[in-house]
Formats: sequence, structure tokens, C-alpha cells
Amino acid sequence: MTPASSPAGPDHSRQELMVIEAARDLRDGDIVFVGTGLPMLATTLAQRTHAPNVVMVIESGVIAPQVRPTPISVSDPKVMHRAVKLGTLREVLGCLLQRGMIDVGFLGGAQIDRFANINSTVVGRGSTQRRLPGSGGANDMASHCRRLLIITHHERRRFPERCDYVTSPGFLDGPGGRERAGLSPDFAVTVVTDLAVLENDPQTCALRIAALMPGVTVEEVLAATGFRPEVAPEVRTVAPPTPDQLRLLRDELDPERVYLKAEESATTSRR
Amino acid sequence: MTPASSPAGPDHSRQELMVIEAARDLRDGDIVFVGTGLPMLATTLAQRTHAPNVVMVIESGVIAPQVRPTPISVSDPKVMHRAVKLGTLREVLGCLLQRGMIDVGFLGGAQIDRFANINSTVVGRGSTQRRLPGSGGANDMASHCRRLLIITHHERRRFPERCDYVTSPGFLDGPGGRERAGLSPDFAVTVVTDLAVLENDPQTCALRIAALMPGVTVEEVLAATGFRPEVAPEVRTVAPPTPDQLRLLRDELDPERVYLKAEESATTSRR
Amino acid sequence: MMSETRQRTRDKVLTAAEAVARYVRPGAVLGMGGQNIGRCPMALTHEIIRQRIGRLTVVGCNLSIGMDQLVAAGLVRRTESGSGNLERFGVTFCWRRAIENGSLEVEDYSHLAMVSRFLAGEMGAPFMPTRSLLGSDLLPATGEAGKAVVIEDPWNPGQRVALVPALQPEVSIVHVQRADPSGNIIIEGFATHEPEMIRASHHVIISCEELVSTEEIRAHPERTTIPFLYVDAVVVQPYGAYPTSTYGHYDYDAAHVAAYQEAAREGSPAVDEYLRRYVWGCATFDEYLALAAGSERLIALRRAMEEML
Amino acid sequence: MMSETRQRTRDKVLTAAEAVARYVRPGAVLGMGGQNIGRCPMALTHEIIRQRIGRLTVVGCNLSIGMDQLVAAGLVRRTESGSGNLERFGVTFCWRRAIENGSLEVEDYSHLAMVSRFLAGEMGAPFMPTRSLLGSDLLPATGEAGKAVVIEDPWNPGQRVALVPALQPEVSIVHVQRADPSGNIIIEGFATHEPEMIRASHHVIISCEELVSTEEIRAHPERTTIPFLYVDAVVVQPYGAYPTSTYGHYDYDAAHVAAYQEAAREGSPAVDEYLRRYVWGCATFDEYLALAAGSERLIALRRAMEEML
Repeated sequence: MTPASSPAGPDHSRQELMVIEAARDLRDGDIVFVGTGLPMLATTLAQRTHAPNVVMVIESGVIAPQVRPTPISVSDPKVMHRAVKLGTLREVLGCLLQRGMIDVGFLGGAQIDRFANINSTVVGRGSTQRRLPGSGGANDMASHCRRLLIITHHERRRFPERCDYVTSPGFLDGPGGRERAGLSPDFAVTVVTDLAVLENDPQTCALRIAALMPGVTVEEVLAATGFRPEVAPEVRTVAPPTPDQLRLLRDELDPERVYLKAEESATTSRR
Repeated sequence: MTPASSPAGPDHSRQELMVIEAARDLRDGDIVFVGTGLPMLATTLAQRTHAPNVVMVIESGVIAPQVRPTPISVSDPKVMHRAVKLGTLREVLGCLLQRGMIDVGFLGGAQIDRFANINSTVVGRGSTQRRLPGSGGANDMASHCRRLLIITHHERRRFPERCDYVTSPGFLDGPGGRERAGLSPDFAVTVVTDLAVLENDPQTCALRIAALMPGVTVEEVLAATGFRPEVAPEVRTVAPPTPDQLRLLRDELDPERVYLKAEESATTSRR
Repeated sequence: MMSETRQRTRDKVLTAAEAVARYVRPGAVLGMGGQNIGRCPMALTHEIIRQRIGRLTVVGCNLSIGMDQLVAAGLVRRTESGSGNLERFGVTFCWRRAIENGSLEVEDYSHLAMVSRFLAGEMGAPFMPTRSLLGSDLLPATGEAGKAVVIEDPWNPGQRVALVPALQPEVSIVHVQRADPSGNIIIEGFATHEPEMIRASHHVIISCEELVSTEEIRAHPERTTIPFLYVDAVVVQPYGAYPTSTYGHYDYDAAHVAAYQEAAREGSPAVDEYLRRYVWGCATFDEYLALAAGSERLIALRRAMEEML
Repeated sequence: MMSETRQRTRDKVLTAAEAVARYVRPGAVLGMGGQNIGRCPMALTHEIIRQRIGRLTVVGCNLSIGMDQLVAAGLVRRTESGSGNLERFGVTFCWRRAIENGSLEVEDYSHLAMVSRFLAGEMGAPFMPTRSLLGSDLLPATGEAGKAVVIEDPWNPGQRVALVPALQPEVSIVHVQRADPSGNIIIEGFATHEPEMIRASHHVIISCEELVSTEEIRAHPERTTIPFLYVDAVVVQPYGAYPTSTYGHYDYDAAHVAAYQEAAREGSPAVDEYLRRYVWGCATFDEYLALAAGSERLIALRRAMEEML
């Protein structure tokens, strides 16, 4: 069942491959709602490779910028460089996102559960409770985007059976959950981790293993996942980076290694 | 009961005095929602005389312009001259008017009834029905201004007991009518005509005769009014114009006699 | 869904004939830009008349000379608006006649109620609350959800508030000062209901006085009124709002507006003759401009605007 | 009513100390401009801390370093927002600690839900519909009108929609690029939730990089973001958003943001020491700028912005 896999060589890190794999998921012409961090690296990488017409939209009111390396905030002047419009949060979250004009949104979160619900508000209960930044635009993205892309480190505690708090709706309680809540059912989720790519099963809505990072086994993924994901009928292995992808990422998109040095914490890659 | 009155001399027309009397009703600092025609002449006259800090707001999105003579439309470039902001209809009708920030609104209409309801939509019934321009911003002004000012020609058919169609709410069916409908009761109406000044009775809400144009009797007003207005306890006579007011009006505000030549029809002075 | 097929190419420059043929279909809900005698999308309106695209529902805040000419041409089934008039130049006479003789359906709102409907449309919200309409005959007597409904404010029991339904025109036509080939647009001066209407629409055709480069747009991103994402077609048409004015470019032509109004007031056959002569008789809007105004008059209107600012 | 007493004079220029003393009262609902590390109203925030005006309810979309310092100073009773964080620099640590130890009430919304509340506030509407929140734990479980309610869309029976209540802050503080003495303001670059929040507020204090003349405002009326009618006080304070950035003027100071975050993460006594040194220890914001940055650093931040654009 486990496909042939090549071990990750010393020529790239798993983190780099996560960004590259997420970039591959963007189609030319997609209108992408993105924050900073690894999602922005993935989006700019897509623009510089197979998807030059990807349009970036950033919550603070920035539309179609030509981002300069390497912004660390949605209000960083680097994300505003040569935008076609600098507007308002309402124009972006209301008139584009809720209006139904965004194809893909990038999200992060401290917890992602079986049905792709996301928690960025509070983890734990009672005295061990840890407060997180809250929704920001995340709930809005999950409510109104047609596709969600999540880049995250693969750890058991990040993938519980059920989130402690649902900040952003995935498929809620499963098939029909979104319609019952009043949300559009035209929705799909892809989670790219350092171990695998998870996607929602179109029938059950649950996240399942769709691809493995080179050298990773299904068993390793299951061991690092708090719920037990199904395995897609044809699990592929994530293709290795091309030299061009690596060069762009390292030399042009994050030359100072602001994000590529180490995996980000959930709070900073989240928007 | 009828106060002493001096006949209108040849030195000014009744139309001019209507404009001047309406101007007197504006207080310094008032934020005034105004269209073109006689209301705009009255507002600019107030600005040039006793109320220099009157702020004009115009539906098409114009805020605090220094109007050039003589605009004939709310979209006329002459109303936009040196505005502090040229914005949108939403900003003006929503964020100023409905937000409760407008002190005075100028309205016109084909019919004004006993309770100061106004019709600018359709007059008559069945085959004699005559279609008018509709509400425009009039319903919004009547719904959200604290004071309404109406300048109109005094004719029986213009002052029916009840409007054929209530485009803009005055006091609706009388005391408590606005609250019952969901509107603010903080509301007053003044109607300046070529014969008299009508104001709502604070108790009954009905329009009553508050002042007479020079040389006009209460009987003349009653004869020209479709409903029977009460007469206020102390009816004053409208003061004659000062030479300065007349000069400003004739030489600076409407030098081409676009509006001052003849009384306007209801449809054109209406906004 | 309509919005799925929005134009995503970066060069959207088309002729008026191409743009109208591609995006305005018979029976469409057509959003109209402009107000009274300001920035009415006349070049695009003439093209719709030239192509005789009918059964339209025309929507806007103030509907003016453009809507009246569409009615005169027999292309309008229904209007939804806050008003129909040209202020000092009178009402929209063909519209009035069509309502009075029963050949046109009309749904009356206030201007704020119409803007609120476009606001709901652009926000992807199903309706918008307003305290306009309450108590007036603009509010339907029945509680059925149609033109508007009244509910109780959940936060202030006993307080009534009206809800008006979202309006998303199938296609809107708007004349602006500047646009780039990809459809980034700059509206100078007053903007009426256009930003909300444009963003609410499934398709948008823009005509503009000047085509500017995308470089120029990116150099001043805070001046862009509407980003290219909402726009399907850009038609370059100087004087495209004539005989109405375009702020910063030219004044309205009172004589020609009055000439149309005279024909419109008279009705058939005067107004048919107007359309035959000035619309169907002209292969392009430039032909119309030459016939109706001529270059001297057009230059004078430009000077009049310059003097005014 | 608050809105009745809006400042109507034409010269609204005050010092930060005067403006805050006049318009921010203990217990107020305080609207915060800015986002993350962009254009946070730091000069006005420091002044509130200096005057120790407490029991505040702080509202905004993203609440950031300004809110966190108010919390650190013990002046905040409650927040209503979409998030509290500084992105790459971490969360708002004092806020987090105060929530975790129960000393701060918090009402969580999404950013769109907060903007929708300000939109309702600026429109004079009692609430705003949204399809955000639905299905999530941000939506309260009970149907009671508080944080939000769910109703059925009257035009699409069976379709649920959330209503969020209007929010009209008693006073908002916003730092902008330019303003004139009467309070016409120009926001350059991104504007986040500020236009809606400003127009929704009963009182507004603006700090600005540059004071411009009303003549200059009137020369380009389409560039005015907010007309003077909404503004009560104008405080001229160059670098008034430091250590956050002001688009077109200067970049953020990563070192100083990080220094605050280190103190904030540590909590007492480090963060008290920060406030003592940089806020209570400085009579004015200019003193703080000299102490925290110095003119060379400030010039370097200005250059960094110039290079970026």
C-alpha cells in the first residue's frame, strides 16, 4: 500500500518541500487570500513558476501586490509594493471574500481536526488553557473560500479528533455540516505537512492521506496524527523540488531566511 | 387675529422672499442636506450672511463644497467646486444621513399633507394618474433628518388632507406615528410658501400657520390650502429682505436668473 | 454561476460593440452608472440600443437619460430605482409615459435603499437593514419577502427595521475617467452608487475617457477606485458620457440634453426620430459626437470644465 | 446623546494631552486604529497610559501593541476584536496573560464580523448580516441577542444568516499621514477597518504625520479619506505610530517591537519597567522617540520606507 519513496536528501529541507508542494496546488489565475510566512512564500513561488497570473489578496486591504522579500506582517510595507489597489479590510474580507470571489485561502492553526475544522482561539481546558490570537480573518476565509490550503508541522497534538474550539469551519460534523450551518458546500481542504499531504475525502469529508513526503511511511503519518485518517486509494509521493524552485525560494523569496530557517509556530504562520 | 401686513412692494418678488425666509431658518453650524434650485440658493445665502459655518452635503457624494452659481443638478460640476470631499452616495445617505449627523434637509414634493407627509411619486388615481420622479433621497431625508425645510408654491392641490402616496414620512398619522413606524420622533417640519410659513404644532403634529408673507391674510392662506390648518397663537409677518440679501441673491447666487425668474415646478425643486 | 465566468485575462480592451454583444443579453438585469446629468454611460447605452437588446430590467439609484433612451427604444421591461429624472431638465418622460400606459413595471425604492441593496450585493450578504422606507408607501403593506420586509431589531425589542434584498446586476455599465487595460479603474470626483454597484455585479463593462498603463495604476495604488477583479471589458471612448458631464474632463451640453428632453416629452414620432438620427443612424459613438456636437462644441465643453475647477 | 456634542469648530488642533483629556473618559469604549505593525496610534495610546484612564473596553479588528500596552498598564476591562497579535513578533502577551488569569473579559469575532459591526455603526443600522461565524464556536450557542443571532433569510427560507450588532465606539484613536486643522484626513496606503470605525464613532482623535492646509484638501477632494465632520481633535505628531510603520513615511522598528515583546512575554516586572521607562518616564511622545530610537534611527526608518516604494 505504501508507495516507493526516496529519502529526503541533503539538497532540500522538508520545510522547503512543504512550501513547494503548496505552491503546486495553486492554479494559474487563482485569486488567493494569503497572509505572510510560508503561505506567502508558496504563493509568490507559484507566481514565479507555473502560475504567473495568481492574484494575491491580503487582509489589510492590499490587492495584487508585487511583494518584496520578505514581509513579516500583513501590514508590512513589503506586502504593499506596487499593488493595484491599497484599500480597506471591508473591501477585501467583504467585497471579495464573502462576495465569493476568492478561490483559495491559506490558513494555519494550532489544531486541525478530522473534519478539517481549525482552532486558533484557545487550546486546552481549565487551568491548562492557552489563549491564542483568535480568528483574525481565518473564520472568514474558511467560511467563504472555495479551497483552503494549510501548511503546518505534523504533530499529534495538532491533529486531534475534535478541536477544543472551532474558530474556522471545515466540514464541521461531517457530510452536510456546512449546509446545515448556512455555509456553502462548495469547499475543499488540503493540508500540507512535513510528513504528508492530507485532503478531504469527497464522500466522508474527513481528512485522509493523499500523498507522502519522500521517505515517509503511512505508519509514521498515523503515529503523528491524533485522529486516524483513512488512506486515499492511490497515495502518491510528493515530487522533489526542481533546482529552479529551490533557487527562487532561497535566493529571491526568502534570501534572509526569515521563514525558511525553521518551522514557524502556529501563531505566526496563521492569519 | 390677522397681524398687520405690508404689501409686497415692487422691490422684491415673493419667490425671493421665500428663499430669504428659508435661509433665515438655518442656524450657524447646521449640517444641511440640500439639492439644487431654491433650497441651494437659500443655503448659500445663509452661508453668505448669518450662518457662515453651514455645511452643505449633496446626495451625489459632495461634502462642504463652495458652490459656484448656478448648479442645476446634484451631479452638476458647479456643486462640486472646492468640496472637502467628493465621495459616494453611501457615504452621504448612509454614513451621514442615516447615521443621524444631518441637522436639516430640504425637500420638495407635489403634495404635502396635514401631517407633513410628502408625495413625489404619483398623483391622482386610475386614468388620471400622473407619475412623478419618485423618492430619490427624499424618503431618506424625511426618515433621518431632525428638521425638514420645504419651499413650495402655495396651491390647494399641493396641500391635500392626505397625500395620494406617501413617499416621504412627515408625522404619518399624527402624534406617535413616527415612533410606531420605527422612525425617530425628534423631528420638525417648516414649509415656506409664497403665502405663509407653516410649521408643525408640537402637540398635534399638524401643520399650522406660523407666519404670513407681507400683505397676505390668513383667509387667503386657508383658501389656498386643501386641508384646514390651525393658526399658531402668535402669527408673525415675514420680515422683508435686506438690501444685502437681495443683492447677494440676484447678483451673486443666481446672476443668470436660472431659478429666480419663475417659481419652479415641484419636480425640479425636489430632491 | 455567473461570477464563475468573470473575465480573467489581463487585456480587456474591446470596442463598445464587442463588449455589449458579449456581456449584455436580452432579459438581463442591467445596472446603470451615472446620475442625472453626470457621467451617464451614454456610449454603452447607445450600443445596447443599436444592438436592440431587449426585455431589460434597468436598475440604479437615479435613472436618467440613458435609461429613458432605452425605454424609448422599447428595450425595457422593468426598472428598480430611487428616481427617474434629469432635475432641471424635467423627468424622464419616456419612462413616465411607459409607466402611465402600463407598458413598464416599476419598483420604487429610496436612493439609500437602492444603495443598501447594492451594498448587500457587494458584501455577499442576502439583505441590508435600513430605517428608510418605514411608515411610507414605499414599504409594501404585506409582510411577504419581496421588495422589503420589516423585522424587529433583536437588540432593541419593539424597534422596527426594514430589510431590503441584495441586488447583484447581471451586468453593469459605467463611464469613468481612467482605466487600464486589465480593468483597474479610477473614478474622479463624485462616485454616486457606482462602487457598490460595480462590486455587486456579475459582469461589468467600463467605458473610459483615457486608457492608462498598469504601471501608472501601480504607482498610485491608493487612487484606484475599483481593482480589475470586478471588470470584464474596457471600452476607450472619449466623451463617452456626452451629453452628460464627466468631472474633470467636460461639462454637460445643456442644449443637447434639452433637445432630447423635448423629443422625449413629445413622444412618438419625435423621440423615434431622435433615436433614428442619433443612435441607429450612427455606426459608432464618435459619429454621434460629430453629428450632435462637433469638435468645436466638444472643445468648448472641455474648456467650461477647466474653468470651473 | 454623544453625537450631539461632536466638535464643530474649524480649528481642532490640540496636543495629545489635551485631546485625550477631553475625549477619553474612564470606562469608555475605545476604538483602535492600525493593524499589527502598521500605523498603530502609539502617541495617543501612550497619552492614555500617561493619564491612566482606566476601565476601557478596547475594540478593533486586529488589536496589537497599543492594546497590549494598555492592558499592561492595567487600564483595560474588556476587548472586542477579531485577534490580538503582532504576527511574526508573537501574540499580544499581556492580553493573553490577562485572559488566562481571568482579569480581562474578551469577546471574540472574526475580522469581517468586526468590520461588519463598524459598518452597521457608520450606517446608523442596528446590525449587519454576515455568513461568517456560522457553524463555528465564535457563534454563541443560545439564540439570545448578544454577541450575534442567527435568523432565516426571508428571501431564501431555510437559509441561515448571522446578524452582528452595530458597534459605535465612544471615541476612536487613529494615526494617519495627513490632516488639516478642521479634521479632514487622508489615509495613504492600506486603510484596514479605519474608515468604517471612524465614521461609526461618537468622537475621534486623529494624530497625523503632517498638518496640511484646508486649501490643499479642497484642491484634491477625491483624495480625502474622511471629511472633518467625524473628527473632534487633530494632534500633530510625526512618527506618531513608532515603533510601527506609517506607509509612505517610515518602516517599523523591528528591534524596538521585539524589545517590547520580550518584556511583554516576561510580564511583571519587565513590562512595568518598560512602561515606566518609555511611557510614564517621558513627558511627551517626542521624548519617547528620542529615548527609544534617536534621530539617526528615525531617519534610517524613513529611508527604509523610501527605498521600498
